[in-house]
Amino acid sequence: MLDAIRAEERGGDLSYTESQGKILFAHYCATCHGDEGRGDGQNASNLNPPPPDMSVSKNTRDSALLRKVIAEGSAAIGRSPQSPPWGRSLSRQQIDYLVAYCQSLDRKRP
Amino acid sequence: MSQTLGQRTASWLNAVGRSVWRIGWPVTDKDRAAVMISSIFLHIHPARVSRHVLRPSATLALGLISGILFVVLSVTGLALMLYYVPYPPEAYRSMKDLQFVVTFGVVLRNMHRWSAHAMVVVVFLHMCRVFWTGSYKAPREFNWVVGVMLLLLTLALSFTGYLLPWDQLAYWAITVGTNIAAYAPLVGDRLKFLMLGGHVIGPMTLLRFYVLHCVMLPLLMLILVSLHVWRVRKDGLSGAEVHRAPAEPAEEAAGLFPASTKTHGLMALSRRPRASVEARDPNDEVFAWPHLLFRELLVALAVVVVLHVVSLVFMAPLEEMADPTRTPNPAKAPWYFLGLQELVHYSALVGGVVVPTLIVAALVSLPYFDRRRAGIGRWFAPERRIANTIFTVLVIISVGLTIIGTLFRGPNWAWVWPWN
Amino acid sequence: MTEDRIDLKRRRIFAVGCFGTGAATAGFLAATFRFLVPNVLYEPSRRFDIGSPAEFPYGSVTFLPDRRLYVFNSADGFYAVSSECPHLGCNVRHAASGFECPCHGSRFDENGGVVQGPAPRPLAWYAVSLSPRQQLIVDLDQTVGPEFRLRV
Amino acid sequence: MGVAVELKSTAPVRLHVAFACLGLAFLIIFSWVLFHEETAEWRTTQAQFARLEGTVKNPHQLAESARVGGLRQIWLPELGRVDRCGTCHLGIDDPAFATAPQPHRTHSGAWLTTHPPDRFGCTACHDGEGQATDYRNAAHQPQPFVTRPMRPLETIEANCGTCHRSIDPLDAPRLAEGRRLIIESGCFSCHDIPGFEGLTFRGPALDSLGYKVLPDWLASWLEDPKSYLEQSKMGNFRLSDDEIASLQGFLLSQRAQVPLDSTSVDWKRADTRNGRALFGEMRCVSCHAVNGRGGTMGPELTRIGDKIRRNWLFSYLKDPHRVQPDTPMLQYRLNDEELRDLTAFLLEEYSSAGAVAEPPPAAYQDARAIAAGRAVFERRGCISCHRLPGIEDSGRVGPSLAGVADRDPDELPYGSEIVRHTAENYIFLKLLMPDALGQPSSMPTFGFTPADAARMTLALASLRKADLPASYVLKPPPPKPYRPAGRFGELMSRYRCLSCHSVGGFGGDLSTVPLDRIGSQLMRDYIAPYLLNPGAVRVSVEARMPVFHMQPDEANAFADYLSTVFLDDSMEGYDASFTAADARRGQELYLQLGCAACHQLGTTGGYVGPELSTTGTRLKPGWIAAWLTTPSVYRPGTLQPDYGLSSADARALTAYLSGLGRSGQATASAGGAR
Repeated sequence: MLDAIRAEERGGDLSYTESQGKILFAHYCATCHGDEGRGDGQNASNLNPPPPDMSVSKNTRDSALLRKVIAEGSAAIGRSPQSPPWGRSLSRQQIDYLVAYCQSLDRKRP
Repeated sequence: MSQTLGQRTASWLNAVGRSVWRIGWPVTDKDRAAVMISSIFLHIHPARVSRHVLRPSATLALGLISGILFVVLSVTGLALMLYYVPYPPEAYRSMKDLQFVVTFGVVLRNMHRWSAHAMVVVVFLHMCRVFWTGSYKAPREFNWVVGVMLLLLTLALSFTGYLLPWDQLAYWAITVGTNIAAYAPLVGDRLKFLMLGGHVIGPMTLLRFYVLHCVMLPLLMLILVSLHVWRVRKDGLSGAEVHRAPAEPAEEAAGLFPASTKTHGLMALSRRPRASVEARDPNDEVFAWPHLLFRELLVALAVVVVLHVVSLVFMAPLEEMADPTRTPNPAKAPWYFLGLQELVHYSALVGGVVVPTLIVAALVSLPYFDRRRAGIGRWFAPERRIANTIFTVLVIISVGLTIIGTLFRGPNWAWVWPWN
Repeated sequence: MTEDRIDLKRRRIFAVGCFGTGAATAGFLAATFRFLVPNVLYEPSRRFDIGSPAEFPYGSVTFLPDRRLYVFNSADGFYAVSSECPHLGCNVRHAASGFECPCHGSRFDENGGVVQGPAPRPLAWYAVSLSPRQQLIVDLDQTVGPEFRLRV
Repeated sequence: MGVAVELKSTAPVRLHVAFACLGLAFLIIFSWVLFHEETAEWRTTQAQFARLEGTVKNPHQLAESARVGGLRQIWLPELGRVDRCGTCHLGIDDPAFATAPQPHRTHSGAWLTTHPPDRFGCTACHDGEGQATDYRNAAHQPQPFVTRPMRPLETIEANCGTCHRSIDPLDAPRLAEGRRLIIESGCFSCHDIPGFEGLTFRGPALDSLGYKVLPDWLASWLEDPKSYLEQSKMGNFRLSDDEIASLQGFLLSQRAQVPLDSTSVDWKRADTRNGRALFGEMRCVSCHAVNGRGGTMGPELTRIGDKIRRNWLFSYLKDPHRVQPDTPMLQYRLNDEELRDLTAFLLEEYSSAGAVAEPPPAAYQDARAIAAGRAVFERRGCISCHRLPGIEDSGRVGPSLAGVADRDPDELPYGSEIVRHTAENYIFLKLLMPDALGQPSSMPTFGFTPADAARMTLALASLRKADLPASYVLKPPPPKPYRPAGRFGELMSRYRCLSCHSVGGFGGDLSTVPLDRIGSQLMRDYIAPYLLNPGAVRVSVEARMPVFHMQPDEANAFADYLSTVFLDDSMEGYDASFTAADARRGQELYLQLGCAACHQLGTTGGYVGPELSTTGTRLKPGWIAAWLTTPSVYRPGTLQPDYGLSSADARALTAYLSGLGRSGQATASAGGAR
């Protein structure tokens, strides 16, 4: 049973925390950022500037910065206001999961 | 005036000491005798003992070891009681506490457990020794009966203690054990109901077993042990008789307490056989202090050391918490009843009723039927070849059945090889 | 001569045995004492949650029997006073003019100060604080003076 | 003489030597006992932690560490637990140890805030032997005689489920998914499952099956439902050919309800192109999937032509509620020509072999075969999911699953699988292959994927025997059924509003718009036209409101009822007299907050949220303000972010948005603002 869950959810080499983040990411973020955070969501073409490719972005390394962007929106770090603040909708726990998932994105590619 | 304060204090302390120990450290032979007689604890020994019974081969010290184990069990048991709660499921939790958080708890519990097992073995061996040396014959017939009762008590103590950890092993061993008892004709079911304090093993059973294990049975044990030892003291050790000097007149015996004086006074009223006293050979005897006591001390030390080592190396088993809905396969009684369980496997009536009844009846009545005087006090005396052979065969059968039940029986009581 | 030497040797060996046995026995007694000291306590935590401030109406005095504690919500804040009489440990009762101990007649004022009777000390006051989840927390390991108030 | 006596009275030298040896041995062994106590694993671990604390920045537990050097336990008499995990996991509550190696590391996430250890302990979630104070005995890995060793995180949500008993517990997606799958698969029809009481799972009614389906289809369906429909919810019952034949006969003899008369319909004039147009317009795919795309509320239609008789389908589309009173399908207002075209289109377009000659419904007369079929029907518990008049529901055919996770693992079968013997592995295998575990089973094979089976196992693994104190159990009360009376009730029933919308939590969840305060949300004048011709408010959403072909008086009745009953007083009282400055400020905010990233206005903007150019005619200001202030209160999990707007800002945005669509000017200015 464990193997079945691991096979599916650790297919992408994700830890438990990261896989929880992935579920949240798919719901809240993927429409713009794309399923894998590459900035290729279906709404990305409507955005200017377009969402970054998180698999190469250096910004994902800094978990405090990531947490700030997720919780307070991209405007909080002086970027465009297009990425909204989720700090009131998501619990601290959920933001932690998202941070973990975002940080796993650049690990997945060599 | 001439005494300094120090001297006066010393003499005062000496007086206090003398009020407790009437005889100091014995230096003379007279002291050595007196120290044995004047102390209630040491008085269970005679002042002088036959050299022959001091040899390890005479008794193998099995009775002594049983006694030491009983003391160890009492001490460790008392300590364990401080952390034990006789109510499920806390009973099981307190086992875990002893294992994990009580300082020395795990050692104490291991020691209690292994001593209990050892005591069953040693008491059994003690009985075998007594048989093989023909020591149950007159005048010691009744002491043999007391000994049989002590064996049964030992088993009862071990059995009641088995339930207390309240784990699967305990629960199901007691279930099987009490059900073997339920095969007793007429009273079996009532007996089981009484033992369990209900129809199934529950909190009431645990409390009953706890009280039996910690108060009633030990008390009974203490009384019977006192009786047993007292009779040994009065009847003498059979080993001494063998080496009795045959025909020397008592008057010529020299010594501190001439044998003749022993028969005077109130002792003359005693109706017991006087063989041990009348036949004493002073040249054959040594003082109990230090010869006997020192040896006893050594045996006690050795037992304690061995118990410590065993308790550090081997953990007492503790399985999952008792779960009445989950019967382990196989469910086994405590190992000393596995011979019976093996028989129950073939026939409930035979294993549960006939055999145990016969064994106890035979053991109790043995000294009253086997009244020949030959071969007392000697190992495997040729005069007793038939008796010894029968007994040995029975011992081998019972040990064999127990080993089979313990090691060779797997799930569904099917035969398994222990190394598989 | 030889027998004397043997005797001396014997005494020495005996002394070694006595030392071993004695030391181990002494250790055993010490271990017994250590065994008696419990390492874990089956007691309620000394710092505990008594509920949200809303559960204590304004101006009320609430007795928590299982905690042996009077919780006050007064004009200037919350405070908690022990109900354990400092004399011999009976539970004091809250009366009109303060506290009364039913056992030996000690009387205390509203702040727990001794007015009468054998009590050697005032009633203990414990620190009350507010947890991140807005629950009142009492810490029995932290005593405070009668000026203590927690404002919520 | 004296010396001689002395010697004679002294024990021999060898005994003294033995005494010395034993005395020393006692001393040594006793020292060993002491050593054994002093070198307990947890002491070493605590010493490591003390060293580590010196290297960690800002260790909050400095004061605490002074007290390190003892066992720590959490005693939870209510739960019957004693957890000593904190003895080694000393940094568990201190963020400073977030990157420290185990066992010193901080607990991840905010779990200790939401589940304070002094109330929940550790083993309530993690399992394992809480009383133990060393790694092995604490059962971090499975150990002999430990019934519940520590769970790996992958399956830990099973323990969430013991307390969190709602269907969709927060932050436990696997558990929620597992429970959803159990509901979807209707497991509780055959098994008593605690937590799923009161739910019903209904397969299609079979009382007129003789008129409904084609005999060949029925036989192949009974043999293996997956051969017709991969996603079939019905499992494979592994029936023998005889059973299939008799069951087929029995089922086809069920002809309780004669279909509506369609003899007057001229099938030759059927216009399938019109049928296709209707199919698209009515948004059938919101509920019915075709070729793998579409909703799951209704049956999949991809090969419906192979299955259904024409007369029946015509009759069903005309009045579904007559045929199946509890169907979620609404009753469209279509005339006979439209129905004919739609029926013809469905049967022609969605069949594998084109138009098949439809055999006339045969009259099954073989009483013995029918009786045998009936026996099979009863024996296999078909009645649990399919009602059939004349056959009594004789209770659940499967065993109760209460406490299934606490069953004795050694008593359970595992077939030829080499797995660790645990109740969970058994459940998993049973779900995957009920017939291959080495004991006869009448449970059908549902063909779950391993991942789905694993999630359902998680959900079932939370069914424990243990009685939790009520204060630990979180179970929301089931929603109160909402069944309005009168004309509105009739309309609601006809159009099956509650198949997709909910009132007070009762109803479907296909729609994201609950009806509870719809009257305060939507303008009265918007509702009626919308019902007559529902457009798409959100471009990106696939499931949309169907086109009912509703009559205008029906739409008006809806609008009147909705806007007088489903009101939220706090929104109704909103002061909607905005100033121009408000609206201007709102427009600034609209740009400043980046609303356009998701909302389309005119021709620009994203299409995640609804298009906004007609907001003023659609939404009431009170709702807009309330929604903008706390969106997740009104729709948990919504993608509308909570900006934490001040009431002034919310008012400004409301002023701006309420102006949109009121006049052409507002739309134009907003469009030009980009």
